[in-house]
Amino acid sequence: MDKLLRSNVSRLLKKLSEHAEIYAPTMEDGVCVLSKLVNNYDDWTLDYVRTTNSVKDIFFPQNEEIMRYKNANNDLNIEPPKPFKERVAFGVRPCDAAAMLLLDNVFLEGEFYDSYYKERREKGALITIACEKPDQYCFCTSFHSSPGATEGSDIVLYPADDYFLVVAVTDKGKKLIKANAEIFENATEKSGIVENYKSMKTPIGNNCSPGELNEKLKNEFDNPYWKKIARRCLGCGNCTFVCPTCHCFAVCDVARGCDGKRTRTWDSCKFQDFFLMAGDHNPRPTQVERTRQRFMHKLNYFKEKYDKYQCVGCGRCVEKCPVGVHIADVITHMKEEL
Amino acid sequence: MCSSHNQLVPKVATIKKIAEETSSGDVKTFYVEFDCPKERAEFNNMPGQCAMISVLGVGESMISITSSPTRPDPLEFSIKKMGKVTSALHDFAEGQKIGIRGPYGNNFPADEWIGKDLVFIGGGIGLAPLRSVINYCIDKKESYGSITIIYGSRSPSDLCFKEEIFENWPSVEGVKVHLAVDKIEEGEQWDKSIGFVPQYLEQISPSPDNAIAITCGPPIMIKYVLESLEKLKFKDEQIITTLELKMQCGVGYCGRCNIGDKYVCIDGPVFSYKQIKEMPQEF
Amino acid sequence: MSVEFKPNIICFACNWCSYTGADMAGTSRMKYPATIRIIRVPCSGRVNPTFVMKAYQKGADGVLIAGCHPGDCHYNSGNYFAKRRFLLATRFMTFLGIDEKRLRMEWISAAEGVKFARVMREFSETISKLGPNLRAREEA
Amino acid sequence: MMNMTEKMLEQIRDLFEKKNIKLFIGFEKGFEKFSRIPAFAENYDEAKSMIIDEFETPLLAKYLIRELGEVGAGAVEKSERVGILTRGCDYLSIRRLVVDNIILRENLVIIGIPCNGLIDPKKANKLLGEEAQEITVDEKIVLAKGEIKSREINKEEILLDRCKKCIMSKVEESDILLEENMDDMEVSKDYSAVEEIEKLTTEERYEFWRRQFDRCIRCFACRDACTACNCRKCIFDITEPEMLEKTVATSEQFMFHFIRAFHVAGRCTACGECEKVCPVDIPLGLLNGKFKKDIELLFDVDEAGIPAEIEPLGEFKLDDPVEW
Repeated sequence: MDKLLRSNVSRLLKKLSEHAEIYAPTMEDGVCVLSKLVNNYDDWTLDYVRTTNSVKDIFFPQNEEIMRYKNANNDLNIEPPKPFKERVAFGVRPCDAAAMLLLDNVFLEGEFYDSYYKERREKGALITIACEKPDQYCFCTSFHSSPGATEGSDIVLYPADDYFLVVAVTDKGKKLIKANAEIFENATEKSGIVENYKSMKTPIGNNCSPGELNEKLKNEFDNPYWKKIARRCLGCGNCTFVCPTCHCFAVCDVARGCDGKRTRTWDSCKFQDFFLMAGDHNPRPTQVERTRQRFMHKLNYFKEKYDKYQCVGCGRCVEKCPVGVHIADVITHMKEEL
Repeated sequence: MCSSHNQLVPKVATIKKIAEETSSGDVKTFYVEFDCPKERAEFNNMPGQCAMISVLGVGESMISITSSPTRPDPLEFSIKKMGKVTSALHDFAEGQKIGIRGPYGNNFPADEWIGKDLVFIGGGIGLAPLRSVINYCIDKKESYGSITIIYGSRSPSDLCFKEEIFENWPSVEGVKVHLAVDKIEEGEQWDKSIGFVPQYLEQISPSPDNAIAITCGPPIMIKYVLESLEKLKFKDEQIITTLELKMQCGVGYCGRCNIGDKYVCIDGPVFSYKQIKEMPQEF
Repeated sequence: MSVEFKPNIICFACNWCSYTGADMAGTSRMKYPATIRIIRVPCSGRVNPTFVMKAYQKGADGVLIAGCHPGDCHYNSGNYFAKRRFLLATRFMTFLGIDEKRLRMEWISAAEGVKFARVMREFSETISKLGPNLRAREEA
Repeated sequence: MMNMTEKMLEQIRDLFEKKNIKLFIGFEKGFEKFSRIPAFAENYDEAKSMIIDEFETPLLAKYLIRELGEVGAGAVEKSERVGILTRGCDYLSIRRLVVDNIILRENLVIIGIPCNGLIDPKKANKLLGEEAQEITVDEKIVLAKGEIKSREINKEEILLDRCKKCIMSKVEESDILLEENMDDMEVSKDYSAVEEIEKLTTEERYEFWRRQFDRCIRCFACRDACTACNCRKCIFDITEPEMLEKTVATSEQFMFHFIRAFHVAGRCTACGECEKVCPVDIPLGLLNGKFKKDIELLFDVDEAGIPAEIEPLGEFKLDDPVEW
């Protein structure tokens, strides 16, 4: 087992930046965001429970160019984007790393894969830091994860006194450590640190573990509860945009004379116009249908399709929701009622 | 330029011909050819499948392929002027370039219908997706029993594919075409039926024995056609229809066409009535 | 190699006074810089501050709003409303970090061809000195 | 405060029994210990879970648009009434909707409650250093108990940000007043934060806002929570003409925040809800505050946050200043 001194992290990031873009949690106007470091490798922070934006940003950015085109004199030329750079995300939380596996299901499985996402994933590494202090919004343990879980990460760092215990999870992680061996040190202590993190409980705990809820929800399409929570919902896209597992997007064309580009941008099932079709037919016209769609997709449809719930318990949506629409509340309510 | 296996990047194609289908001009058929023959070869469409058509700078739209794979070139798309993309497309002239990607979605399971009688029920522009499978079945007529086509529209001028419904199809042995319009204007020439498609269907009353009914049209028409078919004792498995939702990626991850655990763009658009009954009812 | 900077200036001119003032300047063969593109609007009150932001976004280096003199508005009071609106808008844009000199409002009547040409010259000069506006402008 | 909850429930029962109202909007406990969320009751039984206390709550006025809007379209009967629990900030928002003709005053039954500022449990947690299990409020002193520690905190310290900028602590037009105001909260006009930004150079200001706006995820929570944003069809939802593209580039972010702030200029009631709901903590209050400050300064308005029949940008004076 290796260890990494906290004082060596900046050195590691700087070294990695020779080949890759580095993303790490930084404080920006009092908000902790996962942002790209350029020459400021000391700016990373440990003072956060969860970053405002999830690691989804790095592999499936809010805004990305799908292609450019030139259409002068009716000679249409379409250019796909240039290859992406290698990237390393440092300081990801275990829940976010687990969320990447859910996005993998969506974008890499099935008949079609998403080449943008695939390329980024292949060129990306996740260095996770286990959570020392989950807060009242955390419920990863309800989704078979824990503050010390390794799923989805390449390397997991477990904070100890003035260093991190380093666990390489994947081959990619092992190679990364090997290539930067001089920065890591041998850890001789054989302590229960890792186990402690893995068995740590979050405040909400696993009371809201959905279990077989998906089976029950199949018949709950017309449950009045949806109407109840939808009445409260303001219809902003907050919850879906901060969610590390939500993957809906819109495709937009931007034309400038004969040239232009096509981009894709996150979109939210909470928005009025999300399902609106040409001819003004809207299959989900009110907030009731759209709220139901969000929860049903996470707790039923996704499970049917990929055999996993589309939630990792990171707590972002519940922390950010202005009117207290709480997925754990939905789960516990539905479990009790059914 | 033949390149890119990227699913979201369209291939360049040229509009070879544009034909007006209706006298009001809101439906046009576009005859389209890929610029690169290799891309055409890779485009293995089956009847009922769709393609994403791009008007660069405006957007993309999922459009059903109207031509049958038994008559491969050129590809045909019959498009009604509805939203942003289709309106832009209607302004296009012959020779202009568009982007195409696909084919997407499932197809009409025509090979499972071998030996059966087929009843096609279409309304308005809903005949467009049916046309591919009708031509497919007509071209392989020896494999199928009788073919009944029931087609209606608002007025005689709104009928699409006039050459086929009046001449080509009725002239094939074993194919019957029944036409109806909702109403006619004074002075208009019309010697076929007047009335709505569902009632007309009940009037014709095709037998459900060893038959398959395939329907496509405006949602409200589909709803009543399904009721009529049930009255005629068609079983749920015998009824095939299509669903339509807003789509942006066509490959199953933009999340718009999600109904239950299905995505219309990859699991649809063709569903049996049995499948539809099992889905959450929001479309 | 330094290329001389030629600014893009958008002028929203009111149909009744300032646009006619521009005509006047034209028919009197007065010269003013070709860097200015005039957009005719029914009244200076028609100009939504969003138009100004949009202009900046699409590549304008300066925006000029020209309307009738106070009291002369064809619709009685459109220019008074415009004045209030742009008092706030200018201060607000400055607050966001866009140089206040890039937005200007002028009263030019139909007879003031000379003034029109002069204002255009002055404004074009100011903007030329300020250089291109890269703030709130969209990337290529 | 328990007392107040009981008083409220009594009033609600009264309102339902006299069949005056079809709906009552108040607050109930949320999933987390100290979260207070909007609650909707269509009869007295449903209202029993409602409470009044001093923890942070969202504004309720916005829901009136959904429940009572479309008056003009005839969707709501004139006799239909909705009861709503109202603090000063909510009252201004309600007045905003009434002045804008979105709802009619006669459709409302306002239960007014006095307010001395709400407390933000997150701040209490931070000061305590752990998650508080119990928070008791006694006038100006708050006692927060965690599992390990407990601490007395001055209420001022953990006051909700928006309450510090409160411009209206009373409910002037209430139908039922649960309690006379204890003591009037000091209403101070504090534009120091706005002035801080004004002092910067243009360059610095642009950098500041670019950094803030680039964080924006365009969730539209600021619009959706705002009562001044009450257009039937929001310009951001209109695709033709598309004033705002979906693309999230810096220039689009400037467009978005410019349009949002300008559309509420002179109509903003300074409730601070937009800032509070922002998931990425963009100081939207500064933008609204700048307009408020300028309006008061330039157009000689006493308090721009209080909705007037004619709003500052809907009128003019012949002697408005000239700055060009």
